[in-house]
Amino acid sequence: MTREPVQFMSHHTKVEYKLPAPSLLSIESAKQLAAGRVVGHKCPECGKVYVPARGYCPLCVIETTAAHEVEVQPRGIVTTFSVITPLQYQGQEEHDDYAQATILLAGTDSTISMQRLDGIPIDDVRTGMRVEAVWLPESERSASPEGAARGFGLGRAITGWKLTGEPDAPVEEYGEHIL
Amino acid sequence: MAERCAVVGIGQTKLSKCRDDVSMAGMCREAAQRALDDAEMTWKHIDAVVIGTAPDIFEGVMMPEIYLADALGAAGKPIMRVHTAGSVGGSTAVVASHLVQSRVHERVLTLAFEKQSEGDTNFAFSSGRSGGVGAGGYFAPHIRAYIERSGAPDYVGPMVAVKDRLNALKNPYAHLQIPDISIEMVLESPMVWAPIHRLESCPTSDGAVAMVLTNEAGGRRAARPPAWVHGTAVRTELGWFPGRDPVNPRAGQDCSADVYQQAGITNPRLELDLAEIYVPFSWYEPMWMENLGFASEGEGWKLTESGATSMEGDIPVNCSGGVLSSNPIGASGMLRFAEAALQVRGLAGAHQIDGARRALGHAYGGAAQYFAMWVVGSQML
Amino acid sequence: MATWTLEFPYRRSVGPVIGAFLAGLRDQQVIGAKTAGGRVLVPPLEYDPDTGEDIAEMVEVGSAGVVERFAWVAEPMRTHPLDRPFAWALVRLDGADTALVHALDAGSPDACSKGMRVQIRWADERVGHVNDIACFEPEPQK
Amino acid sequence: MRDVAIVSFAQAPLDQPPGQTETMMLIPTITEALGNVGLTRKDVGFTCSGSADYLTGSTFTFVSMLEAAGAWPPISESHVEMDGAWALFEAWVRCQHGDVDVALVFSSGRAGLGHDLRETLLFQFDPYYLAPLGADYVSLAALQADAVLERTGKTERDLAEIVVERRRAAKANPYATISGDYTVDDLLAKDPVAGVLREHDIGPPVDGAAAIVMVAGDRARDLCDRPAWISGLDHRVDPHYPGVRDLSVSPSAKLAGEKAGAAGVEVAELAAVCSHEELVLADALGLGAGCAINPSGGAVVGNPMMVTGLARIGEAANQVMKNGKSKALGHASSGPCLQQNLVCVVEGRN
Repeated sequence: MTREPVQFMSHHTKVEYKLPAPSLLSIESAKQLAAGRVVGHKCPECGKVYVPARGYCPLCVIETTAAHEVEVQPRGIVTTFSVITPLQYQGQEEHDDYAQATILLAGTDSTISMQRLDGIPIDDVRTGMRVEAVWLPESERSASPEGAARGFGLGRAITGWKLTGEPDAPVEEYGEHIL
Repeated sequence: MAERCAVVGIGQTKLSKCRDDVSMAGMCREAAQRALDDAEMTWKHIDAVVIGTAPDIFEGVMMPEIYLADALGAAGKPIMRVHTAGSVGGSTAVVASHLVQSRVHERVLTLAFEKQSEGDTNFAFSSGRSGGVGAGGYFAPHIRAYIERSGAPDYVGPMVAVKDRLNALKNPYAHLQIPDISIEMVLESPMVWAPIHRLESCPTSDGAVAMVLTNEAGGRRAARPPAWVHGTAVRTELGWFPGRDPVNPRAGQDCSADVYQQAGITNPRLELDLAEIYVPFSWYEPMWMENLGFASEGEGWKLTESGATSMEGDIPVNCSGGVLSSNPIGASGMLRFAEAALQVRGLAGAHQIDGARRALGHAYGGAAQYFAMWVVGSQML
Repeated sequence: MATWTLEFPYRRSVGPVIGAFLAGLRDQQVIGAKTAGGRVLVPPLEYDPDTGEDIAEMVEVGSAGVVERFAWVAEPMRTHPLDRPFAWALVRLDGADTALVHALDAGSPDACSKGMRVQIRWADERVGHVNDIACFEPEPQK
Repeated sequence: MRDVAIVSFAQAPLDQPPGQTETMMLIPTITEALGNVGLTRKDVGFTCSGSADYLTGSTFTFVSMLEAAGAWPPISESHVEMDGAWALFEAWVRCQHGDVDVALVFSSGRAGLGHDLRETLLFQFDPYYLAPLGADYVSLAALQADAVLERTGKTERDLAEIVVERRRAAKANPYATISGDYTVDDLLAKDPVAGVLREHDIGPPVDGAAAIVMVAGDRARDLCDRPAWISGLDHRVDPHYPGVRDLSVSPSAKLAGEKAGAAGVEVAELAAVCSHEELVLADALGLGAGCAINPSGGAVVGNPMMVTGLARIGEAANQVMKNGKSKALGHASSGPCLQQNLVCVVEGRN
């Protein structure tokens, strides 16, 4: 017999995950950020400074602890960037074009990626720009690590980065830290 | 001394936006059956199966070898699944070749697939969390850094986009078929992730590719000319660390040096007849030409600009149309490996490079941190 | 504890074999697959699980059959087909050589037994999905 | 074949600080496995790992685990989205080439993260019939348990006895999730979860990480007093859909056992996540009365999915390396109702 064929079927999937408890490190980092301080860890072996701290140096593969904490200034250089037209998918909350920058923080060896720029028109964004953090008003900052971007940034106390007004950095100053 | 390995069967599906006529197993089966037919073998001849595919969330099937065992005739046999991000198709072929070279198995079916139309690639990349920028958003800054560093003219990327789409017109399996493609059309397409235009980026595709690999004796009595594996290599580096150079990653340099050394190649541009390289965004052609030693640092774009990488050039790259024309992610790496093998077998059809004797297949993945490569030749090394 | 939900509606192309089965369910018929060796697989698998060969033809089988095994579930999970106590069952439909996994709504474990006759209880709304079979239920005594 | 031996095995402790990531679990575990035999990450010629994205619901989770492997300068490395036992298989194959002497194998998983593994593992099943139906692995295991009890004539009491024994043995294993003295009657007093299976019959899903160091040839003898030589390693799969199989037996485990040379092992560490699976496997692998099964407690006292199989192989190797046994077996499994099975036989040589 002939019947109307079935070509597609819907398979609705849903799993609820419990998020792991925040690590002591992320709690500490969030607390410091809420207080307006940017801290990281300095590897005791190679001396590289990681912000945010990961609790280990991925190059030396040794653990780092509060004993290795250092504070850095909330300013840095845009090492590279992209202008994003957000892809639309289920769960996406971004709709308008925006620039995302990778920033080398002063006094660190680590860049932070996927950072938002504040008050800089998209067409004016360039590499080498010197920027500083734009903070949420202190009263609105949360000392909870929840909602911190996954590994890329510095949580929500810093909403973006604005121009310091200083001349751009020469490429020699950041060329080794594109990523 | 390791056993030799020969590619004696290759099959792929039509690559397209949505293979709405088959199930996931049906799609894989189509490629696998074609590879068996090419090798003049049946399911009974196969000793083991190695599959590769990118993140399980793409299709919503965890560890798909479990469900695909039946379709790949694996009952009573070993089956395993490799996953090394975007390089997975290449890594999977490498693992399969090792099963032969180690003499653990004689005849191995290897297959890679992605059926992206089942789900949503960008949902999967971000695990459904907001703020996902897709692979293009991730790689755009690297591309910008390359352009700034090399001083490459801005038309080089669009040139690659045009060349690979023109090549795709000669490949009946290729997904994108854009006969009127031009630099103007590329430049007029939307700027999705500056500096990447829509037409400088790969599509999302459904598709599968399979190969039958066997040992020296099997290669000698193959039904059709075999491709002999002259070298395989994988390298991985951290995706992020202070001072990392993602534009010209050392893992890629080390991987190519290793595979060339195995194949006895000292000058890849002279000694290889063509390369199938993983280029999901146009600018990765000049970037990888440098990384793979075809050009010195900062000079890769001149190969594209001079036409050296076109089908008429001295080192044709991606005669199949490449990832820019078809991108079933998990399969894309193995497609590069298989297309390289098709060329040295003389079976590439309209996109065949006459007399191709040695070819490179290349795949990369993650944050440009996973690399897999092989060199194949028409003659036993 | 904070949670997050991974939810996605996959849209699966099913191909001719699974498609025939699902189309049959929508029309309250059960279609199986016959292998070259003559084994009738229900639900129809696309390939002979023993040999890896293509299946030979599609055949219609009965919508009632025999319980080969069952496992009583006193507290169903959110993802289970029934929200009251039921049994998972392996049901060999009349004319089939293999068993279908589905839910058996029999009220209590004592009402389930190996070899008992059961029939499909069809879903009210059928769309071409494995859940067009709402569950199995004991076949009325003839 | 080239002689390759397991020379070291390490596991992450059960008790981990809050918010511990898989990477952080792996760093000390890998350091310990290598350090036990005086090696560092720089000595490793090939690295292979196993993990699964769906256990955390994120994409590319294995990429961050590279930071524990030490992937700078670049390393020769691969990953399987399978239990670490298959990573061990891939590494063993790689060691056969002759150019790699030291291989590092590790795996990790967050099965204990709090999601219901029964829901998560629905993704493993065929996406047309079993997964949309919600036929979870415990329910399917209960159907298999019924088949096993029917064939063997054993009862729920026999299953509970297995669990009592394993939990007692696990008292000596600090990595076991559940251990202690229980009575069969206590266990049977609880209501079943599905069919004959009660909570005690099902290995509790937990987080875990483990690492194994594998060394070829004479180098193994230099590094370890009594290496666990891999004398056989094989894996096989059965058809997927449970309704087409005789669930009371495991042809794939039987075949893998034969190919790997399981006959005559003194100890077997089986990845039997449910108690009845031990019966199926012991039968398939021909384990006689003289064979000690799961002296570590096995998977029924804790199931760190993705690590469960690798840890069984590690425990088997420890029986040779540290306990003087001459032939031991480690087993891994994947898929519903023991669909896929891997057998690794290790031997001590004097």
